[in-house]
Amino acid sequence: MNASIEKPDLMIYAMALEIENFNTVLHGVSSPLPVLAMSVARKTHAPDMAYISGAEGVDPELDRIYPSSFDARLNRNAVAYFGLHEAFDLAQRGELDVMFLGAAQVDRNGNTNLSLIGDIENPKVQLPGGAASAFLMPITPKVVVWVTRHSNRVFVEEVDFVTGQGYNHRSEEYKANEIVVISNLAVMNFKNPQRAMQIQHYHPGHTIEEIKENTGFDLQVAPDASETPAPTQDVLDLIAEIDRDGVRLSEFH
Amino acid sequence: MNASIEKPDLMIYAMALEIENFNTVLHGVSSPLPVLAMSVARKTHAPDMAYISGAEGVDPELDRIYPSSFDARLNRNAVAYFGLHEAFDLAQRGELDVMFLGAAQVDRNGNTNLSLIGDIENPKVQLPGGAASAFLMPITPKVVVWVTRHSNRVFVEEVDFVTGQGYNHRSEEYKANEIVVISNLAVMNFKNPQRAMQIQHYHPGHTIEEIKENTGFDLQVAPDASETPAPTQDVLDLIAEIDRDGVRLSEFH
Amino acid sequence: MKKVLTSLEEAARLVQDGDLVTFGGATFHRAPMEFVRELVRQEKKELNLIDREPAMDFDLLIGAGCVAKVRTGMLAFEVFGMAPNFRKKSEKGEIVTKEGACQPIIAGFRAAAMGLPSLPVKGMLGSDLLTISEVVGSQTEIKDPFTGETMIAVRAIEPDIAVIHAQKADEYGNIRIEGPFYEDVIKAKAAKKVVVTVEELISNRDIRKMPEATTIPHFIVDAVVETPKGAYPCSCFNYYDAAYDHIKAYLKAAAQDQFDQYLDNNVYRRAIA
Amino acid sequence: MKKVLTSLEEAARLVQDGDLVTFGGATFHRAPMEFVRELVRQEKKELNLIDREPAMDFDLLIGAGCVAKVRTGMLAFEVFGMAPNFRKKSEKGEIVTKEGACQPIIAGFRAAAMGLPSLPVKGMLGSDLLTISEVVGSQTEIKDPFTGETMIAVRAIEPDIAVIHAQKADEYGNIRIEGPFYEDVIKAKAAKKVVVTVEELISNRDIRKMPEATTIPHFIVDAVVETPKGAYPCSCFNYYDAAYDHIKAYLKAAAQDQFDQYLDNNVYRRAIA
Repeated sequence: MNASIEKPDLMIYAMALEIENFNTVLHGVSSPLPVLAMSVARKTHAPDMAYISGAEGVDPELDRIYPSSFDARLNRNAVAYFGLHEAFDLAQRGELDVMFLGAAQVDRNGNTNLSLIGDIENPKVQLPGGAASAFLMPITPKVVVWVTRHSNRVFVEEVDFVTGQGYNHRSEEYKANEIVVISNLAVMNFKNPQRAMQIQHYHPGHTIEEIKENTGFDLQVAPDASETPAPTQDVLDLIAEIDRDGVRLSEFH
Repeated sequence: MNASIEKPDLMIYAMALEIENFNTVLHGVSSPLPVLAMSVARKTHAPDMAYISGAEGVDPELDRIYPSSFDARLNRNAVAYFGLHEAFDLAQRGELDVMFLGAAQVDRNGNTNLSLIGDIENPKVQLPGGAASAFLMPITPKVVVWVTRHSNRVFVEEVDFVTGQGYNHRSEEYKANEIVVISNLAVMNFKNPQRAMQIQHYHPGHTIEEIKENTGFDLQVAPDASETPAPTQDVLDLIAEIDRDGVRLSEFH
Repeated sequence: MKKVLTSLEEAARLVQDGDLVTFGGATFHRAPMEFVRELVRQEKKELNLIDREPAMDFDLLIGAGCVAKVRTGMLAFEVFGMAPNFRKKSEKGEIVTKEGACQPIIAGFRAAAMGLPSLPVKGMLGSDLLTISEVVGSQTEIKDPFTGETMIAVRAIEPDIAVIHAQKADEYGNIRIEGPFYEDVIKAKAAKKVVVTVEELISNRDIRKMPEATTIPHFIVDAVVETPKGAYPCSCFNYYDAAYDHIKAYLKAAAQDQFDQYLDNNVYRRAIA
Repeated sequence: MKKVLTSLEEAARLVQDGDLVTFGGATFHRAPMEFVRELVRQEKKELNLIDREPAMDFDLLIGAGCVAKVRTGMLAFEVFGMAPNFRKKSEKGEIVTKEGACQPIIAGFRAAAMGLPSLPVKGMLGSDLLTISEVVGSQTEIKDPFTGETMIAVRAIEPDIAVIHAQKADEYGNIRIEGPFYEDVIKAKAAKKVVVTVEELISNRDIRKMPEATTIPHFIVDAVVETPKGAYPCSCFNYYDAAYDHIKAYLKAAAQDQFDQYLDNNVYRRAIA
């Protein structure tokens, strides 16, 4: 195990591994980690993936990232432009394979909250809004939720507000779609009969006990749970090169 | 009166006069007369109209016409492209002011038939199809129907098949929309309480009697019926220049 | 990106007998005529053709006996008149053709492109065409859930295959259409399979120099075939105009019962004994 | 074609207090910031703002007290964090904000652009956001008339005015957007009035040399204003990048209760005593 690897890079690599070759993948706003994960996947195991940028470029020759995930420079040498409404049409056709979504809260059933903390009528905290979550969570074959601060304030028994639909808030037809949650401590999925969140991989330097302690509900553990695969030096170099300004660290402050 | 004017040119000028300045106007397929009418209107009384070509060009600098009304050369020096689906959206928004439509049969209530002659199950004559008629007839503020062979086989008591909706086949809301029928003999509208077709203008060289004789129903006559305004020599020259090949005559053979 | 370059023969094999098929272009412009001729050579049967305003592409397949059903907004030869094989066979009842309105076809393609089972449209009410479509099951009256307004729901049209002739593409299937698009982009998004024949192949490098010129991105394209003059005798903007004389000769042949001869000379390219 | 060239001041007068307003662009890119600053200078009140993913444009108007209601898919400052004025005033209950999903906003704009009272979408079911929208009356469950599938009907969103910053236009209102379009073309078609501020005016002759580059045709544009740097501190593709330092300074000012000073220096451009 390699504890010296920066958490962001470990997360980015784990997110990249969720993309299969020939997948069509979209990232949204405020998404340095997804942008880097998609870039790593293309340069490693998924050379034939279709990369749709939130900045609307298709398969750009991305050379660096910026504070905005919609920065038009992210479209460098793209092969085409593809608008978000077109990507959403693709999703309604079931042809958007993977989407990356953020969350302020996630619960045991995979529900996410990006709307508000506290009460709807007068929220304690007004969150920025659900963006694509309520639309894409149920209908997308694979949604990867990333969380940079794994704590029991984020991983809660039940979210204050269901923005993105977990397994207990979606129709049978959509229960087949996959949710993967990747945090700064672990890679989690719902591959068990109860569709309850379980640890699939624990990051190097972290124990299952530590992860469970920092989770606000009884987090399950997959029978075949194992350590999160560490990125190779080439991958680390690629990430460092594309994110020379350390934008990816902003979510960890 | 000037009997020497070719019927097509008289019809084209009458069709042009149905366009007001600042109107947004569309023509469809197989439409040499509408193309010429729109071109005349722009060069005379409607310089600010929006000209949407069936070939998808907006406000082209049209220099000549061709056997196809979708010929891309009709888009010469256009300011933009605007697809038919976009023009149809405009129509649904009520922002397409004038449309020109053809017809194989027209009846006293303004219904048109472009579908079939005889019985639906085994038609005597299979017509080419209704194109935009069933969609645009009711919802467009002004539809101009042109007929190049005024006879009682075309102007019938009741059409064999209602392709385009006359006043007796449309909702109250759409009864406000105007139908104008322009033939090689007369300009007709429905500006009377019964919404029955009436002669508004008779072409030079033709009498009301002659027109009524060639109509398969009791054609009304507007109280203020008058002779169809004749185009100036400039207009005739413009038409002759744009249609140097005489494409406009094809419908008259 | 995956390479999708193939041969005309291979691409045409993607069309199965009985498929619901649509073509790019409109009337005499950018119809994939060489692909259509290959379909005739491969003796496809029982095709179900759908398009807004086709012309010779549909009539040729009908005349060659490849077609069971046709749905169009209008099928004619512009100022040259009726589509001869379409008219003959539909009047003889040899092909089924009932509906005839552009907007429900465009809206049906758009619904499929958007991943929706249906899309509402205005108009149509009061036309006998709506009555037919209600029987056929392609359109039905609905009330808007907010305004109560009567609308016509148009059922999505998802062709088994859309075949488009374009000006340029790279070997990965990034497509450039120049000039009018017609419903080609919508059709590509709506169809299960998409084949694009092109006047010329360009490099991926050139595609990347002008991403705004890419009309259809690679991930919705299944096959690209380099097919110069692939629209002939229809036009291909920036490459060639419609060969109206050829189209008139086609009509003459059909009118004089020499259509088989036309097929021999122009499709099978057999020498005549 | 009618000339629509006017001044920023005149164009901003087209916005009435209480209007439903949307802006072009997304987050820090091609937002019509100079127009937004003019709205603040004209002291607009009770504006009802709607957009998919706005940022500083909305937050500035909120901070300046011009806004009564906000509907967005997400309103934040990307990796810089929360939108300070939006967060403050919404938590104090000084502005109404409830819904927060992109697709219903995009679909609402598309419905209006298509002239439809509503448009069906997938997803949404099971989210508390749908419950809120059903109460608000912007979304409702329907069954597809053909498949019986449960869909969400999204009510059309027809802004009183859409304001877009583009790269180029002619004096008649033929607009060229370069790079990503976002929902700008859809918004222009959906809105009752359309104002476009542009980096530079070009001649109608130049527009005609490249009709395929025209993104919005003149007949849906009501006013064009030549506004160089009109998106600053947001980016304008091919002209300038986002001024991230300015945006950070904005956040600092808001965090340190110096927002009025920010307005003085950057919007009113008053000398401070």
